[in-house]
Formats: sequence, C-alpha cells, structure tokens
Amino acid sequence: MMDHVRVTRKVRDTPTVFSLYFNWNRDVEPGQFVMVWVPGHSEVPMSLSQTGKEKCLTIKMYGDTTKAMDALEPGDFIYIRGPYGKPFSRVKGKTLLIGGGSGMASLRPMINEDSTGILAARGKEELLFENEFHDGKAICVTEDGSRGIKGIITAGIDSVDLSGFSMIYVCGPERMLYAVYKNIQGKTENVEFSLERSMKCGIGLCDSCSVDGFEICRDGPTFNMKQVSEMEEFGRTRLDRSGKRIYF
Amino acid sequence: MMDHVRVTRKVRDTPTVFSLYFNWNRDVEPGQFVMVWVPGHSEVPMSLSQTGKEKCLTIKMYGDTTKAMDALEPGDFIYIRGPYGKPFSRVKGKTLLIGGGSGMASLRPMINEDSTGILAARGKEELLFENEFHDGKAICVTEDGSRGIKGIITAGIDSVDLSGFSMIYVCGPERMLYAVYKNIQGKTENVEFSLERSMKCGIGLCDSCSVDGFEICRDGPTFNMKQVSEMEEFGRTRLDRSGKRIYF
Amino acid sequence: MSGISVKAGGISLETPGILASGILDENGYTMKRILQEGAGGAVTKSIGMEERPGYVPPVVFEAHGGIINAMGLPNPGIDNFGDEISKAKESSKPVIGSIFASTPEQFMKLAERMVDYGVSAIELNLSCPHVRGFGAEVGSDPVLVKEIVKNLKGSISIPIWSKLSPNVTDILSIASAASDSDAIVLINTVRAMAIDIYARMPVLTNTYGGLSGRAVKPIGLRLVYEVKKELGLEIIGVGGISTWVDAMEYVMAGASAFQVGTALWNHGRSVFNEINEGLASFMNEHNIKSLAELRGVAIR
Amino acid sequence: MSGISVKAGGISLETPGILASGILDENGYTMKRILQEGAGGAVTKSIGMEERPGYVPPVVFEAHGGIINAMGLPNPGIDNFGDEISKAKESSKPVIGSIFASTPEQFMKLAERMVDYGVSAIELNLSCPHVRGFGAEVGSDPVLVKEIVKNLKGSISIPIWSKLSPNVTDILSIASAASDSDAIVLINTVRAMAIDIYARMPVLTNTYGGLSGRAVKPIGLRLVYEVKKELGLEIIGVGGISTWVDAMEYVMAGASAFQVGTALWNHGRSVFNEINEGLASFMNEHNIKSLAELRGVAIR
Ligand SMILES: Cc1cc2nc3c(=O)[nH]c(=O)nc-3n(C[C@H](O)[C@H](O)[C@H](O)COP(=O)(O)OP(=O)(O)OC[C@H]3O[C@@H](n4cnc5c(N)ncnc54)[C@H](O)[C@@H]3O)c2cc1C
Ligand SMILES: Cc1cc2nc3c(=O)[nH]c(=O)nc-3n(C[C@H](O)[C@H](O)[C@H](O)COP(=O)(O)OP(=O)(O)OC[C@H]3O[C@@H](n4cnc5c(N)ncnc54)[C@H](O)[C@@H]3O)c2cc1C
Ligand SMILES: Cc1cc2nc3c(=O)[nH]c(=O)nc-3n(C[C@H](O)[C@H](O)[C@H](O)COP(=O)(O)O)c2cc1C
Ligand SMILES: Cc1cc2nc3c(=O)[nH]c(=O)nc-3n(C[C@H](O)[C@H](O)[C@H](O)COP(=O)(O)O)c2cc1C
Ligand code: FES
Ligand code: FES
Repeated sequence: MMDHVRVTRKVRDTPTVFSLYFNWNRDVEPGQFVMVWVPGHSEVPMSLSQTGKEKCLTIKMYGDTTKAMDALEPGDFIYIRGPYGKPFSRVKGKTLLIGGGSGMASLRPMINEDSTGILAARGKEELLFENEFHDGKAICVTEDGSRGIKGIITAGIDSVDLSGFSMIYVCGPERMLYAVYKNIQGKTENVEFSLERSMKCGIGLCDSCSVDGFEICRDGPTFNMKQVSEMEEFGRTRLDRSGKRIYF
Repeated sequence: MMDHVRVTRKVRDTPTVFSLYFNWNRDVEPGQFVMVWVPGHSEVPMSLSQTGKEKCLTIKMYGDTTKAMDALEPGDFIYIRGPYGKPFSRVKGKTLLIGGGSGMASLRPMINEDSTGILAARGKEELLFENEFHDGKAICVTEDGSRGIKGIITAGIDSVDLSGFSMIYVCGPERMLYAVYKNIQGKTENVEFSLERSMKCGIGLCDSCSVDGFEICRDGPTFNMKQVSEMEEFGRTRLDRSGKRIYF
Repeated sequence: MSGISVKAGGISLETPGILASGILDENGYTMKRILQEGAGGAVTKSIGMEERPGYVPPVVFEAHGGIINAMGLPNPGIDNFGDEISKAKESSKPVIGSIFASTPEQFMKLAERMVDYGVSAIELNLSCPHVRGFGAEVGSDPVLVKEIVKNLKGSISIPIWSKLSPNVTDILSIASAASDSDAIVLINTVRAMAIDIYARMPVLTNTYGGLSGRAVKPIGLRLVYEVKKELGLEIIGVGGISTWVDAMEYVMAGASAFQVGTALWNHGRSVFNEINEGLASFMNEHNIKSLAELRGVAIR
Repeated sequence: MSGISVKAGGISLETPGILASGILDENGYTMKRILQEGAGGAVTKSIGMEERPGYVPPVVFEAHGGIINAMGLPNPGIDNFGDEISKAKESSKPVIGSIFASTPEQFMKLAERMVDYGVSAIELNLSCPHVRGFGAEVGSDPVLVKEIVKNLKGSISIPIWSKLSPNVTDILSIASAASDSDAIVLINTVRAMAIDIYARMPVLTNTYGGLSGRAVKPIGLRLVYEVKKELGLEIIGVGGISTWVDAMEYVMAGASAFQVGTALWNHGRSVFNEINEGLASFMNEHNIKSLAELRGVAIR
C-alpha cells in the first residue's frame, strides 16, 4: 500500500539540503522512516524530520534520486509507504542530540527546551537546524572552523559533560556513528544510534540493510549502546547493493 | 475458515429428530444458520436450536447426510462454518412461534415466558419441543389427531387471536410457509418467515438459494411479511440443484 | 454518470462493471436484481449441453483474501435456460451468455441457442477439461482455441468473448489464438485447494478448486497488462475487483470494462454502485471525460 | 521437540521449517541468527555466475495478503559468497545453496563451488529466464530441466533439490523431468504485478513481479498435493506458510519439510519457533510421534 501525498511547501535549509512538507494521515514517531518514491526514480528510505499532522522530509542532495526530489515543487506528488522501524525511546530530562550531515533530520522532531544539539558539518553553510534549538543550545562543529568548534564531531562531544543527559541520540553516516560510539564507549550507556544502510524493501525481507543479523528497517533503525557494542559488522563491514561484502 | 467442534451430548427428540450439542465460541443470534460438514458427506445448512455458549443442532433425518449425522456420537467431531444470515428481529411483548416439521428448531432459541407456540406434525410423536414452552403455551396440531387440534398448521393459527402478538415467527418447509402466509395475509404485518432452499455455498455466491433475487443465505433466511408478499417465486417456483426451474 | 459508460467487446454498457460468470447468475430473478442495482451487464453461469447437478458440497472454502470454489459447472442445460435469460433481460441491460463445451461443434450449438434467447454477446468459458489433450483444459490448447473462435466468428452475428485461464505457461500464445474474439476476458480462477488438518482431508468434495477474490488481483492485473501490451487486444478484466481502485487498476492496465464476482460475497450487491460512484468521482476530480481515456495508460 | 525433526531431501533437520531462498539470506550474519532462532535450515539467496545489483527500487509491493517482489536476483556472484556461507554455518545447522543459471554447464560450475563452500544441499532455482526458449523460464522446459538435473546428479555428491515455478500449464511434466532430484521444492512466486492509479504506472521498476505470502497458500498447497499424489516424489513445500496450521496443511498434502519466506515480514524471526511449538503441541495432543506419520495423509 502506497500513499500519494502532495508537497505543500519546500524550504532550502542549506545549499545541499532541502525540506519537503506535506500532510499525511498516519501516526509517526520520531526515529521512524518511510520509503519515498518519485515515479521514474529509485524508491529510497527517508526519516521524517517532522512528525505532527504536517510531516516533513529533509533531504540531502546526493545522487540521482535526491536530485529528482529537488526538482519537486509545491503541488507535486510524492509516493510514500510506512512508517517503518522502531522509534527512538522517549525519556524525561535533558537530552543530547548528535547529528552529522543530514543526520539531524531524524533528530529534529525531538528538539525541545530540554535538548542540546551537537551539529557537525564541513562548513557553516551546511549546519542543519541550528536555529531550531532553544536558547542557543546548539553546539556547532565545523571542519573548516567557519563556525563553533573546529574539528570533527567528537570534538563537540568532548566539550560537554555527558553525565548530565538522560539520553543521547546519535544520527549520521555509519563511519561517524562509529567514531561517536568509540568516543562515548565507557562514559555512559544511555545512548541510541540511528543506523543507515542501503535499503531496498524497507520491510524486513531483502536483507540489504542488515547488521549482525538485525534488519535496520525492522529491528532498527534505532539501536542502543548495548546492542551496538555487540555488533561485529557495525562500523566495519556491510554488503553492497549486490550482496558483496565490503569493508569500511 | 471451518471450525471443528466436538459433540458433547446427543438427544433423541422424536423418532426422526435428534439434537447434537457442542460448545462453539462464536456469537450466534436466533434465526442464523451454519453450514455443517461431516467429512465424506455433503455439507448442509442447519439452524442453531440453541445459541448460548452451548450450541445445538436439531436435525430431522431425511437423506444420506442427515443419516450420517445420526451416526455421530458424543466425542465425534463436526465441522461448521458461520454463523450466516440475518437473524430474527427481537421484539418486546408476546410472540407467536409457528413451526412445522423441524422448523421449530430455529425458533427454539426464542422460546420464553412471553411466547406461544403452534407446533404441527403428522402425529404426536413428531411434535418438537412442546415441553419447552412455558405453562402449556404450546398449541399442538396433528394430521392424525393424536394430539391437540386435528388438521394442518393453519387450523392452529385459526385457533388464536393474532392481534395479541407483537411478532409472529414462522419456520418450516416452503409449502407450509406459503400456506401460513396466505392464512395470515391481511390480518397482521408483524410476521417474519424463515425460508429454506437448497444451499451450496451459504455465503451469497452460488445463487442456488435465491428467491426473487434475494439470497436466502445472505439477505435471509428471515424475511418479513412485506418482503415475502412482493416475491413472485415464493411458494411457486424455485431452481433445483442443477439450476433447472421447477414449480411447487 | 455518463462518463463511466463504455463500449467494450462489441457492446455498450451504461456502467463498466459486469457481473462475472458463475456468481449469482443461475436464476434470472437474481441477475435482474443485480442489473437493476448497478451492474452494467451480467454474464450468465456457464451453460453446457446437458443438465449437470454439479459437485456435492463442500463446494466453496473461505481462504485468506478469497474463495476457493469447485462448483462443478452445475447448470440446467442449454434447453432449460431460456426463461432465466428472459427474466434477466427485463432489466433492459445486456446479458452475456457464458457457454462451456469440449468441441467446436458443441460450442456452436450452444452459441446458436444463446442467440435465440436474445443475449447481447457470448462468453466462451475456455477453462474446462477436454478430451484431445490429457487432463488439460480446452483453453490451454491454442490450436483448439483458434478453431473454436474462428468457427463461431464465421457464423454467429453477435460479439464473441473468450474467457481465458490464468493456469498456463504462456498466455500470449493462447490469447493470440483467440485474437479473432471481440474481447479477451481475463482471468478465470487460479487452481488451488484447501485442506482441513483436523479432518485430514481436502475440504472440497472435488479436492481441487479455483481461487478467486482479492488474493488473485495481482495475478489478473498482470495477465491483462501483458496481453494488452504485447498484443493490443480488447480486454475485459476480472479477478479480485472489489473497489473502484481495483477496477481503475484494471482499466489502466488495459481493460475496456471489468467483471466482478467474488466481491459480491463480502460487499453484497451494492459493490457495483460503490465502484461506479468511486470511478465517477475520481474521473471528475481528474477532469477525465470518458473511462476510455484511461485505458492502458499504465502500460510502459 | 524431537518429534518434529525430519529427514527431507536427503538431509536431517532438527526442526522442519527452512528459511526460503531470497528472504533474509544474503548476509551470513542474518542466516546465522535466523538458524539460531528456530529455523531448521536456511536456503541462501539464489547465486549466479556474476555479480548483479538487482533492479532499482521499488522492488517490493505490499498487496492484499502478500508481497509482490521483483528484486532482480541481486547477488554478489558465486566467487564472493563463500564467507556468508561460513558465517551461517557457525549455527551448526544445514545451509542449502540456491543457484540460478541458464545452462546445464553453469549450473554445474555453481554447484561445484557451493560444495566447496560446504553447503548441505543444492537448490536449483529453475524459475529464471533462459535463452533457448523465448521469454520462458528454464523451469518451464522439461527437456532442459531433465538435462540440468541429470547432469548434476551424475557428479555432485550432496543432495540436489529442484525448485519449480507455479506458472506452468502442466506441473506434472516438469516435476517428472526433475524426478531424479532428492526433493522437489514447490512453489516459487506466482507472476503478478501492481499498478498505482495516481502515478498511472506499474509500481515495480521491473513492471512484473512475483506474488508470495498468504495469498498463494492455496496455490502452493495444490501443486504439492498434485505432485505428491500423482508422482509420489519427495517434496518440500513453500508458499504462504505463516502459522503451524499452514505448515501442517503442507505436510498433510505430502511435504516432508517446508520453507517460510514472506511470513518473516509480518511475523518476524519468531515465526519459526511459533510454528515449531504449534506443530509439537498438535502432535502431542493427537499422540503423533513423528511428523513423517502425517506426511500426505490428506491425499485421497
Ligand atoms: C533509515 C534511513 C533514513 C534515512 N533518512 C534520510 C533523511 O532523512 N534524509 C536524507 O537525505 N537521507 C536519508 N537517508 C539516506 C538516503 O536514503 C540516501 O541518501 C538516498 O538513498 C540517496 O539516494 P540518491 O539516489 O540521491 O544517491 P545515489 O548515490 O544515486 O544512491 C544510489 C541510488 O541507487 C538506488 N539503487 C538501489 N539499488 C539499485 C540498483 N540495483 N541499481 C541501481 N540503483 C539502485 C538507491 O536506492 C539509491 O537511490 C536515510 C537512509 C536510511 C537507511
Ligand atoms: C437455512 C436453513 C436452515 C435449516 N435448518 C435445518 C435444521 O435446523 N434442521 C434440519 O433438520 N434441517 C434444516 N434444514 C434443512 C437441511 O439442510 C436439509 O434437511 C438437509 O440438507 C437434508 O440433507 P439430506 O442429505 O439428509 O437429504 P437428501 O435428500 O439426501 O438431500 C440432498 C443432499 O444432497 C446434497 N447435494 C447438494 N448438491 C448436490 C449434488 N450436486 N449432488 C449430490 N448431492 C448434492 C444436499 O446438500 C443434501 O445433503 C435447513 C435448511 C436451510 C436452508
Ligand atoms: C463460485 C464461483 C463460480 C464460478 N463459476 C464460473 C463459471 O461457471 N464460468 C466461468 O467462466 N467462471 C466462473 N467463475 C470465475 C469467475 O467468473 C471469475 O472469473 C473469477 O472468480 C475471478 O473473479 P473474482 O475474483 O471477481 O471472483 C466462478 C467463480 C466463483 C467464485
Ligand atoms: C523478496 C523475495 C525474494 C525472493 N528471492 C528468491 C530467490 O532469489 N530464489 C528463489 O528460488 N526464490 C525466491 N523467492 C521465492 C521464495 O523463496 C518463495 O518460494 C516464495 O516467496 C513463496 O513462499 P512464501 O510465501 O513463504 O514467501 C523470493 C521471494 C521473495 C518474497
Ligand atoms: S531493507 Fe530489506 S530487509 Fe531491510
Ligand atoms: S447458498 Fe449459495 S448463494 Fe446462497
């Protein structure tokens, strides 16, 4: 079952990231994702960066498919199915949201007065959703030093006291997740990672998204510190689109 | 979907009628029927003569299939699907239950302190459920005069004041129903008939049970006075098992 | 709802949904009622040369998403069927006579009688066992299909529809063989069966039956699409249609009209009007004047 | 649950439910986990000579009661698959290597490599397009099937299973052709498709796909029953099994063991243990010592 929804607004968030807004009558929890189809192009997994009645996809232009999405305008239709996957767990108290690249998209619905963000990007133009954090509670990390801390994301983590947070949520490319995992390991157990791998079916059949026998589309995409620490494949190896094993 | 249920009790009601009791976890309303299968024999429609947690089939031995049912003993299994069909409507006030032959089977769940019965049979041994009526409120009619009024069922009807009943329910072979219909016509509109025709599917697909474009298995088996009076086929013509039109 | 009227298989239909053969079409009164309540036409039960009682029940089984049936082609024989057609025709809507036989000669006799009875078209049920092959169906033998259709087209004046079985390796060779027909009707039921594990036996008296209903829609859709795309023939789609969306899928796959059978079971007679209204409002919303505009638009 | 252990297709299975080819069996870690969580064996994704990325998504569609898929046989090529099998074998349960090819020679090469990798049996996926015929599948050509199977049985020491397509007119001729196999595996997916009426096009990038899941159970059951009854061959049943009742139906229809695929989608990995427990308690209740006692009991 696929739903067709009309794009109502389009916002350019950074030079390479844009958001498509639409109304969709399904309940979605932060951390879940949908499979998005623009007819004529590949169907791809995308998190929802807004989960109320108005939904939002925040998309980083990458290859052909995301470029095709960038050609969409308000009034155009997209085709989605879902939501799929296990949401982030919700906790009381202060939270830390760590997002690299477009990773902040899936964390965005969790931004509130109790949350602090660590945003990492190459340069300041690429920082995503900095202004959505309350009272400047966004710690920026740029590789070129154009804003905030100069360095990679772990430099941002080193700048905060992790023990003050009930939960830490991390989203981004697997290599970044692995770096964050290594950095946080031993400091706290209250961490959830949102993993990303290439997905074909989105519903736990094709095995293209698996890590250590867990399907990210079904058992994930969110996994906690303990689960991640027991994984042999995480951060080290995965299968490519044909099923060939490659190493990070 | 077929359920298998174990016969718990067997009661011989008359020389040619017996009842099989069993437990079946489905909600049934008086007037509805089930399709009953004894493997190796034909599947046939049967009303439920008891509709609480313990259910009952009251069966008149007729041909091969009903004889096979008579060979069943407590502990044996029968296979049933349903319940199907539109139940009798329930009313407040006094009711009259008119049953010919095994017709009283489907009326039995409606017997209570407010109901009067008219039971018709060839002779007194064949009268069904006379004792289930309260305070002798069962009017018996026998063709041989061995009990109650001598004559056919309409003689029983003529003996009561129909205007005293909120609803009259009639069940039996179509020829009897037609005679009752003719008798009651013009006297009261508050009548419901339970029609019987040969049934193959029981679920509104095969057309073997239809009367005037209504499927008895789905639109019936209960029809009210007004519906019956508009039928051209009722009491006059039906299709046989092959679909050949025959006339009563 | 003039937008949804169609011409299909050589006849005109006020509404595009036709009652499928074998479902609620044994009794003329039933066909009449269904035609009056929204069906655009009705195909009769398949009628043969001789009276047949059909199989002893159980003849149907409720499977997940569909029905498995083995009625056994009960029918009163062609000589006894005229009155039912007359009754159905009181609706003033087209009645299509379905016939089954094993030889071209029998098909011819049956078709001629159907013409006498005043049907608007003939539907050939090409899914019954025949004798030439061994255990196979008439409709899986392209040579026989060609002969039957050619024979009829040569002498019957009303449109001939060929209803094909999905139980074949190569539908295109069969559909090609039937290409002289005014329409190809796809699909008949898919071979199937049911077993009861407590009874430890097949449920249907005939053991084998045919699956229909929602479960088979993706199968029917594919056959309609493939035959339309590859051969361009006029098609009437059937198989698992229970909503207007299903019907629209068949139209976009290439069907000129469609039939509804098993959905009568879970939706009742109102299924036809529900579909009609759904189609009309979709067309309205998308500013489409005639259903024919959408025919085959999904074909790539 | 010793009562539910079976010997099937020349191998021993602690539990009778096998992971079907193409579902969660591309990555060795996944197969290992599923085997540890109740599957009695796992058939790998079908592996061919060359690396193939498969089709661009959409490659699956959720239909009523099932899934339509057109993955396009993605696979890393036989040379790259050894590590996945080693990983899966850490479960100490049998791994069956599924292979696909167009010619007997390729099947032979693939099978030899699978033997090197240490699989317990080979499953031939006989449902891919081949070149000799036009547009048909390897598995719809009895001559080719016979040649492939004979060839392999002559030189491969481990059991050979032949997985057949349901999309054929006459399953008996194909199954006969494959009768030298240690088991016939029935069924692969049923040809089908999905259309989106708003997009006005087929949903799957490949247009055509295969239907699996609950919707096809009555179809698979019938093919298993028919082949067992008519030919008496050893059979492994697959198609729409999601509960122990479904599995038991296949056993009573004649299957020695069974495979589960699409049910992983709506039931998750726990489906295997749920089935195992259901079978064991049914057998217990009916005082049945071994699943083999029930094999084919429904056949009339
Ligand atoms: C759970 C999850 C959530 C995500 N959320 C977001 C998000 O919120 N925002 C975001 O920007 N990104 C997100 N992503 C990543 C996003 O899915 C990718 O960025 C996107 O698929 C890239 O597509 P592309 O075509 O632009 O890039 P390309 O490099 O062109 O990607 C390759 C394309 O090829 C397709 N393909 C797959 N199989 C084949 C094949 N056999 N042959 C050819 N092509 C094939 C792929 O689907 C993909 O579209 C998420 C990923 C996951 C797993
Ligand atoms: C709604 C409804 C409720 C009913 N309730 C009751 C009830 O509560 N009690 C009761 O006693 N009776 C009831 N009946 C009647 C009951 O169904 C019949 O009495 C019963 O079917 C007779 O079966 P028999 O085999 O004993 O008789 P037979 O005369 O042998 O009946 C003919 C048998 O042949 C079967 N048959 C059908 N098609 C074929 C075929 N093609 N070839 C061969 N055989 C075929 C029939 O199903 C039937 O079993 C009810 C009927 C209906 C419609
Ligand atoms: C109970 C039943 C009886 C049928 N009888 C016939 C028949 O006599 N002739 C025929 O051509 N098709 C027959 N069919 C097949 C239907 O006409 C139709 O092709 C099939 O059921 C698929 O459509 P559906 O899913 O809408 O039912 C029968 C189907 C059912 C369910
Ligand atoms: C996503 C998917 C991929 C499949 N890939 C293969 C395959 O590579 N080789 C094969 O022989 N069968 C393949 N199949 C068919 C299954 O193994 C199985 O025969 C079919 O799905 C019916 O079983 P099920 O209803 O339990 O899924 C695939 C099925 C699905 C759903
Ligand atoms: S994307 Fe197919 S299993 Fe996760
Ligand atoms: S018994 Fe088949 S329609 Fe009523």
